[in-house]
Amino acid sequence: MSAEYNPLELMVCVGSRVLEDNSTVEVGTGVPMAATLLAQKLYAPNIIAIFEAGGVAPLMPGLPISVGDSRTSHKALLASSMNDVMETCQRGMVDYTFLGGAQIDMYGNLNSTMIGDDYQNPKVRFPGSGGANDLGSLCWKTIVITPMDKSRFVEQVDYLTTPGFLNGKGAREKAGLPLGTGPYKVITNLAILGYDEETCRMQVESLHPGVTIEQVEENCGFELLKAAKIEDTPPPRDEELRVLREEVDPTGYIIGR
Amino acid sequence: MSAEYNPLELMVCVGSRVLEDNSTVEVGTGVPMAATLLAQKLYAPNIIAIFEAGGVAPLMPGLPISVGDSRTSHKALLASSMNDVMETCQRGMVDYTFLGGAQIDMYGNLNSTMIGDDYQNPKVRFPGSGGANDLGSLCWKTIVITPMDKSRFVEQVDYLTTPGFLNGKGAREKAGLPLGTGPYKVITNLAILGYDEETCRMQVESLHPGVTIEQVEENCGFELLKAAKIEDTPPPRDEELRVLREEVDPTGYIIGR
Amino acid sequence: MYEDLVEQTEGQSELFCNPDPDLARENFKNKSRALENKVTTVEKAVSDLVEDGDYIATGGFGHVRIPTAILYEVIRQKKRNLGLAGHTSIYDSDILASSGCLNRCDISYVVGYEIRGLSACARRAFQSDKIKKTDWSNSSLSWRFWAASAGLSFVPSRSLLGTDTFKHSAAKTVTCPFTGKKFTALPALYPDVGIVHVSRADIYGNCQIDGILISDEFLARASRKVIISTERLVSNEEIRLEPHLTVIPYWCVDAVVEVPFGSHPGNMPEEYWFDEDFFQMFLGKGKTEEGTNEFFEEYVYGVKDFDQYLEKIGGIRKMNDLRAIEKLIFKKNGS
Amino acid sequence: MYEDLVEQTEGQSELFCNPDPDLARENFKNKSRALENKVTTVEKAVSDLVEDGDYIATGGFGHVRIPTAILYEVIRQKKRNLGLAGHTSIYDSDILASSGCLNRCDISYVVGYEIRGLSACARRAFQSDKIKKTDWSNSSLSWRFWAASAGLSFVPSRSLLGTDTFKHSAAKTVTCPFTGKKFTALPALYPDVGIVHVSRADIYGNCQIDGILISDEFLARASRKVIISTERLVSNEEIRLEPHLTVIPYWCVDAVVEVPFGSHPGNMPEEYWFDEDFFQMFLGKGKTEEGTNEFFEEYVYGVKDFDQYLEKIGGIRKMNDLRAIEKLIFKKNGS
Repeated sequence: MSAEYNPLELMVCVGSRVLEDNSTVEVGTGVPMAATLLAQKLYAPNIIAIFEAGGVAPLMPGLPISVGDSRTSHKALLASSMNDVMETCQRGMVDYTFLGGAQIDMYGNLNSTMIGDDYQNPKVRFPGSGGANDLGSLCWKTIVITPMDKSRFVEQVDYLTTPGFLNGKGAREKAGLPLGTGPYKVITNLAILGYDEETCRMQVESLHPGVTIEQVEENCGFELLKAAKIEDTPPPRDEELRVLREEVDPTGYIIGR
Repeated sequence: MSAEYNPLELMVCVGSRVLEDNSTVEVGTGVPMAATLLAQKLYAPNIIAIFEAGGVAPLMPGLPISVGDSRTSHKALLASSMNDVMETCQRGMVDYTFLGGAQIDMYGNLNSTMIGDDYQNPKVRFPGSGGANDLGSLCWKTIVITPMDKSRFVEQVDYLTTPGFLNGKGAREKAGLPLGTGPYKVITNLAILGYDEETCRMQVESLHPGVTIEQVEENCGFELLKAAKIEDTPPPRDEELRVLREEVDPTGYIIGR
Repeated sequence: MYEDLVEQTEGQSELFCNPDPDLARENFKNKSRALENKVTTVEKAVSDLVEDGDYIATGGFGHVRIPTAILYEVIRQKKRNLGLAGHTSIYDSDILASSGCLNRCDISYVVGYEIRGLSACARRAFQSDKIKKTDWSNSSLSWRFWAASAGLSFVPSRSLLGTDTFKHSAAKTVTCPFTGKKFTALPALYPDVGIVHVSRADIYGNCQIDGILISDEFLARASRKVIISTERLVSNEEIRLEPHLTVIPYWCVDAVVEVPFGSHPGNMPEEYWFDEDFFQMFLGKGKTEEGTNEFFEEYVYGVKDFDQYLEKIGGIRKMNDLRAIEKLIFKKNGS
Repeated sequence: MYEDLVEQTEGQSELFCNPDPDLARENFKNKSRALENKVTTVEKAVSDLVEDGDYIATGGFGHVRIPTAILYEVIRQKKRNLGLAGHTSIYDSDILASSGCLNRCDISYVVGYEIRGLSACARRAFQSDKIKKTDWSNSSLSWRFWAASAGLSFVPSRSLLGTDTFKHSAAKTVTCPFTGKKFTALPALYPDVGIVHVSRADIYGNCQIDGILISDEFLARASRKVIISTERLVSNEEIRLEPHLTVIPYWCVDAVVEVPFGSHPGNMPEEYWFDEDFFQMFLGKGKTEEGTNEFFEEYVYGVKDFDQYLEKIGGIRKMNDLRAIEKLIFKKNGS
C-alpha cells in the first residue's frame, strides 16, 4: 500500500479513474462530486460536470455543499435550469451519471426512498429520488458509488427508486426507457463491479488492494458473477490522496477526515 | 365629419377604441400595431402589448416593422421567446388578439394561407398562419381588422387558417380548442361587426359615419345578422387623427399617407 | 421480480391538484393585468394569499434561494392542511412538515440535507401517515410545472418508467401517436400559491434572478397566486434596461415583499453562503420532539418578524460573514 | 360546412423529419463534448456541414437576426433538395426557395414581408409543386423544436385544432389520460442542420443573444448539426462572467463563424436596423424571373464572400447608418 487512506478516500480515488476525458457527467451530491473534481484535476481535465439544478462546467471555488448551490454555476459555461439540464439528459447529450443509494440489487436497481413495505408508513424514510430516477433513466451510463455490505447489496430493493436493468435484459426498453442506457459500474470500498452483458447481472471486475473475492461475496446479499478476468485495483496514489485532501476536500466535508 | 381621413385611418381609430385598459393584447403586424399604439396613447395607457416573438410591454421608440424586431422589446418588461409568449396565451393570460386576414366568413373563420383548392398548387399563396392560428385559438377574444368587400367577406373561406367559431356554437369546444374563447369584433372600413351569442354568426353592431346598412350588406358575401340596436360609430376625432399621424405612424408606413 | 413495475401504466397515489387546463385558464383570466403597486408586508402577503388547505410550491433548491421569511410566517400564522410540491425540497419542506402545516405532499426530495445527512424531525413528519405522500422525481415535478405554465394538462417524459417511483406517483402512461413508443404522462401541476425568493423585483412584481433558475420561471407561471420575496426592490426603469433578465413577469405576481437575507439559512447566489452553524443547530434540535418545539418557539413563534429573527441568528455581523464567503472574500483572521 | 375539420384526428401532409427520440439520441450520443476551437470560414462551415437533401432550420425571425451570410453561401454552393422549417420565415426562406435550393418546407409563415407586403419570387417558388409543403402555425413549430430539444417524440398543444392548417399538417391528436380532453399532438422536429446568427460566441460555440430569443435556444438544441454565425467572437472568460446569458451551449455547436453585419438586410437587435432600401430593391427585382436571377447573380454568385457583398450594398457607411437608426442616434442632417 502506497499510503494510508480511509474507505471513502479509496472510493473517491477509484471513482475518479473511471470517467473519460471530454465526456459529460451529471454529478450527484457528496462522494460523486469529490470523485468528479478529482478526475478533473488528475485524469480528465476536460470533463464537463453538469449539475441537475442548472450549473454546467463551473470553475468551482470550492466543493459545493449542494448540487444547486452558487458554486455549481460559478464562472460556468451555462447557468440555466433544472428543466434544461434534464431535457439535455433526455436528449442523449449526457454520457455518465454518478449516483449514490441506500440499497442496490444485482441488476443495479437503486433504492433511495425508504425501508419497509408501506409507502405511506415507511420504517425508515430516505430523501427519495431527487434527480436520481431521472439521471438513471436518461443518461447513457450510470455509475454508483457506495460502500458494500449485506444491508446495501440486497436480493431485492425495498423500493425501486431508480431503474437499473429492472428484471434483466430488455426490461428497460420494455418499460419505455431510452434505448441503450443503463448501469455501468459500481464503485465500492472493496471492489469495482460491472455488469455481464448477456444477463445484465452485477459482476466483480477488480478487487481493491488486500481484498479477496470471498470478502466481496460475504459483503453482498446476492450472488455475484465474476468477470472473465478479475483485475487488481491499483491503490490510491500519493498524488491522488494529496490532491483529494489538499485541493478537492480540504475541510474533509466528504472524505470525513 | 370632423375631418378628412382615409379608410385605413378610420379603421385604426375605431380599432383603438375597443380595447380595455389594463388588458393584455397580442398584436399582429401592421394595422393592429397602429391601433394598439393609438389606444395606448389615448384610451388605454396601461394596455399591455405582447408580441409573438417574445417582446412584452415595450416602450417603443417608433412603429415596429415586424412583430419580431428590436422595437418590440425596447425597454420592455420582458424580452423572452415565442415559446414563452405562446405558452402564456395557451395558459389563458392574454385577453385580446388583434389580427388581419385575406378572407373571413360569417363565423369569423380566417384565411391567410391561399386562394384555390389545392394546397400544393394554390392559385395565390399568402403567408400562412404565422402566429394567427395560435392567437385565434388561445387568446380569449379575437378582434379582426380588415376592409370590407365581397372578395374578403365570403360564404366559405378557401382555406380555414385560423379558427373563428368554425361551423357554429360549440364547434370550437368539440374540436378541442380552449373553452370560452373565440371571435369578438370585426373592425372594417364600413362598420363594427360582432357575433350573435346564440348562433355565433356575424352581426352588424355599429355603422361608420355616412354608411348605410345596405352598403354594408352589399359589400358582404354572406347574410349578416343585425344587433338589436345598431349604433352610429363616432367619426375619428381630430385628436385621434393628430396622434395617429404625428406620433403613431409619422412616416405613413401603415396608414399609407 | 419487478414484472409488475415494468408493465405498469398507472400510478396508484393521489393526484392532489386538478390538471384541467380550462379550469386553470378561468383562474388566469381573472388575474389582474394592471401595473399596480403590489408591495406589502410578509404578514399581510401570507394572511391575504395563503388559505388553510392551499397547495403551495416554493422556489429555489431546498436550501438555496428559498423564501424562508414567507415560510416562517406561514408557520407563525398556523396555516393548516397545506399541500406542498416537495420538489428539490430541504429546509423549506422540513419546517413546514415539522411544524404541522402539511397534510399532503408531492415528493421528489425531502428529509435529506445533501451532504449534511438526514433531518430527524423531517423524518418523523414524513414517516407518519398524517402527511399523504405521492412520489415523483425532480424532473417530473419540473416538467409538471412546465406543462402548467404552458397551459396543458399533461406532458410526456421518459423517466419514472419501470419503478416504484412511478407506482407511488399519480402519473400514467401515454403512447406516442407517431412512434408507438410508451411515455410517462405527467399531469400538469397548477399550485394554489407559488412562493419564490428572487434577487431583484420592481413594485409590480417583475423579477430577475441571479444564477440558476431551477424551475422557478415555470413554477411562478403555473401558480394561481404568487408571493415574491426579494433581496432588493429596484425601479421599473432598472428592470426595463435588461428585459431579457426578467424571469417572472409581473402578471404572474400577487404580492411583493422586500426581505434582505430572506433565504437565510440558505445560500443566496451572489449574496450570501449557507449558515452551516444554524443548520447544525437546527438538525441537532430536530433530534427530539422537544428540541423541535423549542426551535419553533424560539425562532418562529417567539419573534415578531424576520428582522427580529435575523438579530437572533447573529444579525448583520453574521450576514456579513456569510456574504464574505459567498463573495470569496477571505479575511486576514480566518475565513 | 367544415364538419370534417372539426372532427379530424390526423393531418394529411408529409412528415419530413423522423421524430423518433432514440434515433436522435444516437446522433447526440456521438456529438463531441470536447471544448475545441470550432472557428471556421463561412465557406467551410457550409461545405462541411450542409449536404444536399438535408433539412435545415434557421434562427431569428425571418428578417430579424437571420444568418444571411451562411444562407448566401448555401445558395452559392448550389445545395439542392434541401428541406426547411419555414418558421416565422421571410427573407431566409425566400432566398432559399427562389434560388432553387428547396424541395420541401414545413410552413408557418413564408412569402410575406409583414407590413412590406408579399414577395413575388417567393410566391412563384411556393405556389409551384416543386416544393412539397406541410402546414403549421408559429407556435406549432416552436413547440416541435422544444419537444426535440427535450428528447421527446411529441408534445400536446391546443392550437391547429378544427382548421385546414391542421388538415394540411402532419400533426395528429392525442387524448389526455387525466382529463379525457383532445389535444393536438405535435411531432418533435429534429432538423439535420440548425443555423443561428447570434450576438456573441466564444471559439467553442457558447452563444449569447441580445433581445428576444424567438425559439432559437430550442432550435439549436434540437438540431443534429449546428452552424453559428456571430457578430462578434468573445473570449471564453467573457462568457463565463455571465453564464446565465448563455443561450446555446457549446456542445450543440459544430462550427462558429464570425460575420459582423451577418444579418443584413435584417435587423440585428442592439446592432443595426433593417436595410429598407435593400428590401425594396430585392422585392422589385423579384417581380420577374429575370430580375430574380439578376439579383442572385449580382449579390450571391457574383461576389466571393460576405465582405464583398457588404461593399456592394454600401459598405461600412451604410452599416453605420443602419446602426445609427437601431441605436436611436438621429444625426443632424436627416436620420
